[in-house]
Amino acid sequence: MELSLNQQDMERVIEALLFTSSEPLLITDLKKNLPQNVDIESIIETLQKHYETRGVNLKRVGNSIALRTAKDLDHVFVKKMVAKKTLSRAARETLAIVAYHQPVTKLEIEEIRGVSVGSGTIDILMDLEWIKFGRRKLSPGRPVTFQITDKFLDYFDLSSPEDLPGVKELKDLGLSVKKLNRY
Amino acid sequence: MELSLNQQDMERVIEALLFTSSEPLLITDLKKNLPQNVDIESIIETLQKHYETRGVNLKRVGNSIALRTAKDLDHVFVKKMVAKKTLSRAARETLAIVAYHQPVTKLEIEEIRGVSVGSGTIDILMDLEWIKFGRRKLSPGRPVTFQITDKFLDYFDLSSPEDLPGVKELKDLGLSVKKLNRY
Amino acid sequence: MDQSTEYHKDIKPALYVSLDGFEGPLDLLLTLAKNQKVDLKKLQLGILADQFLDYLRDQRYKFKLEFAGDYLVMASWLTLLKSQLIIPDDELKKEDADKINELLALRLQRLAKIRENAIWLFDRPQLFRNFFPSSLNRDERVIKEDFLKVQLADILKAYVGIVDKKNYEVPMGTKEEYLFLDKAISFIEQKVKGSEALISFPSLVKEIHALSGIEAKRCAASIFCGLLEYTKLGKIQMKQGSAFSILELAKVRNGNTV
Repeated sequence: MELSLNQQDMERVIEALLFTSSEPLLITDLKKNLPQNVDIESIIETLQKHYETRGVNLKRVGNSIALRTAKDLDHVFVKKMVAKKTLSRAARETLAIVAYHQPVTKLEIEEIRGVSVGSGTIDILMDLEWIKFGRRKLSPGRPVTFQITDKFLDYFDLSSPEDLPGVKELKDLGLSVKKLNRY
Repeated sequence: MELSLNQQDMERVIEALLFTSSEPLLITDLKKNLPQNVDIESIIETLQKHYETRGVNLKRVGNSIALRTAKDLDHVFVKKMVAKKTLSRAARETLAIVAYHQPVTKLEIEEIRGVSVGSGTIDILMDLEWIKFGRRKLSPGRPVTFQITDKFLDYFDLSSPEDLPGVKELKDLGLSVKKLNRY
Repeated sequence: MDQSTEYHKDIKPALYVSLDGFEGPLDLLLTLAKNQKVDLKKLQLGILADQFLDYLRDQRYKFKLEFAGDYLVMASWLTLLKSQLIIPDDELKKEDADKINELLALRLQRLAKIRENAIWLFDRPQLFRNFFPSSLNRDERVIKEDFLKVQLADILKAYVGIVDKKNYEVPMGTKEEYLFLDKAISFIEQKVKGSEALISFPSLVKEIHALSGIEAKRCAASIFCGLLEYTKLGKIQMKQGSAFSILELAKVRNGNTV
């Protein structure tokens, strides 16, 4: 990138990139469009402030940022609403478990719900790009884990998993509660 | 429309509508979203002024208006990706085999796939920098092997090749090849 | 079974029993517990157990019991639990019963909580419903380039496809992880044959590691074992100047060290 970019130019570059992307953009990717050593965080903050009162707002979603229309303007778009297929209860609950307990294994999901995860459930959530594979768990068998994505956060208007209410409460209830039949 | 909209609210409505439309919007259509007797021209003018110095500008196109990225930022979009394409089945399969069996020779890939691998397929994956040459195999002819790259891991958000789920795990998850038909 | 289960029949469908709309025994228990209208921590397990068993009895003809193992396991636990609650003659057993009671209550609380959270999540403002993304990405001045759209799932599915097609498990990790002893010995043999001078142990390890890509310490272990074998055969002799110094090997010819 040219080194001649001043603060305002850099803001404009980020702005233009955000305005022309329907998906959230990784901050690390955005940084590639700026000179090295630039404090992108301060640019994001400035832009966030600027758009706070406007018709589109700048949102943080995990490690990404995105421009989205202000929520209070949803009435303007009523006509645009597309009837979305609703997810099964199993898929909704599985999603909630991943969000609250990530990284979480399939077995853990099954333990919480008390039923096996039907085939297709994980597939659907993967296709939506709301969950992805995480690191393998350091437990016997080293099972794969699932975690939520920036896209999930974006979709549900969350800026980080910490925005979920009652995470601590749920963690206190424990994840690895032993199975009853071990007694 | 509510009559309680103040000047700023009206600007925000127009802003949000322009933001979500790829096509220029007719001023007469935009007006329908505002209270009657509102001077939409003055709102457009205010917005135009506001965006004059920003990364996107408000443009008039005949009887319509649209938001467009500022012309001087063209260079930013050099890398902008537009046309979506996907990998061929041969490339997907070859990539998967390299990921699961690395370091692996071309002959071994062909054995596993049951068909020969065109050099074009390897080239595509090499160009993407998703696979690279590995050590030569300690077998007759000392053939070259292929292995996956950090770029591959990075692209698919994996921290190590071990994070790839095993075949049994994949099947347990119901990730079925049948669904490939959709792709 | 729902359609998607049917669809994947050939891939060993996961056991999925829907009992009159209930998704598993925990789901049924939770519903029953909620009817008690008490704090889940203060569950009336006796009552709950009766309700659960009654329910199963009612449903007896509506589903095949052999498919409902989970429900039966739960039923037997509840029965045991209840019997121990009624006749707590043994202190130890009473403790067990309390523990099971507590665990069950905990699991129900957790499921209840996750359910609340799922509802909370889907009640939130949502993209494409309450707020919208940009559609401005069709600017004509944008220089167009092909954009590759591949998801990890595509790659994984491709792999499952190959394995399915071949109808056998492709052995994982064809990459050699271990240096087998026979290979180690033949490598040593080859090196000794071509060299009249002393050969150092580390150099052998280094070379085979570089050639094979097998982890260095595994190479060291195999080469060491190979050397012991080879020495036993009387083909070489091993020398070490002092403790912890470098191990060297020499060819033995006609009973004499070279």
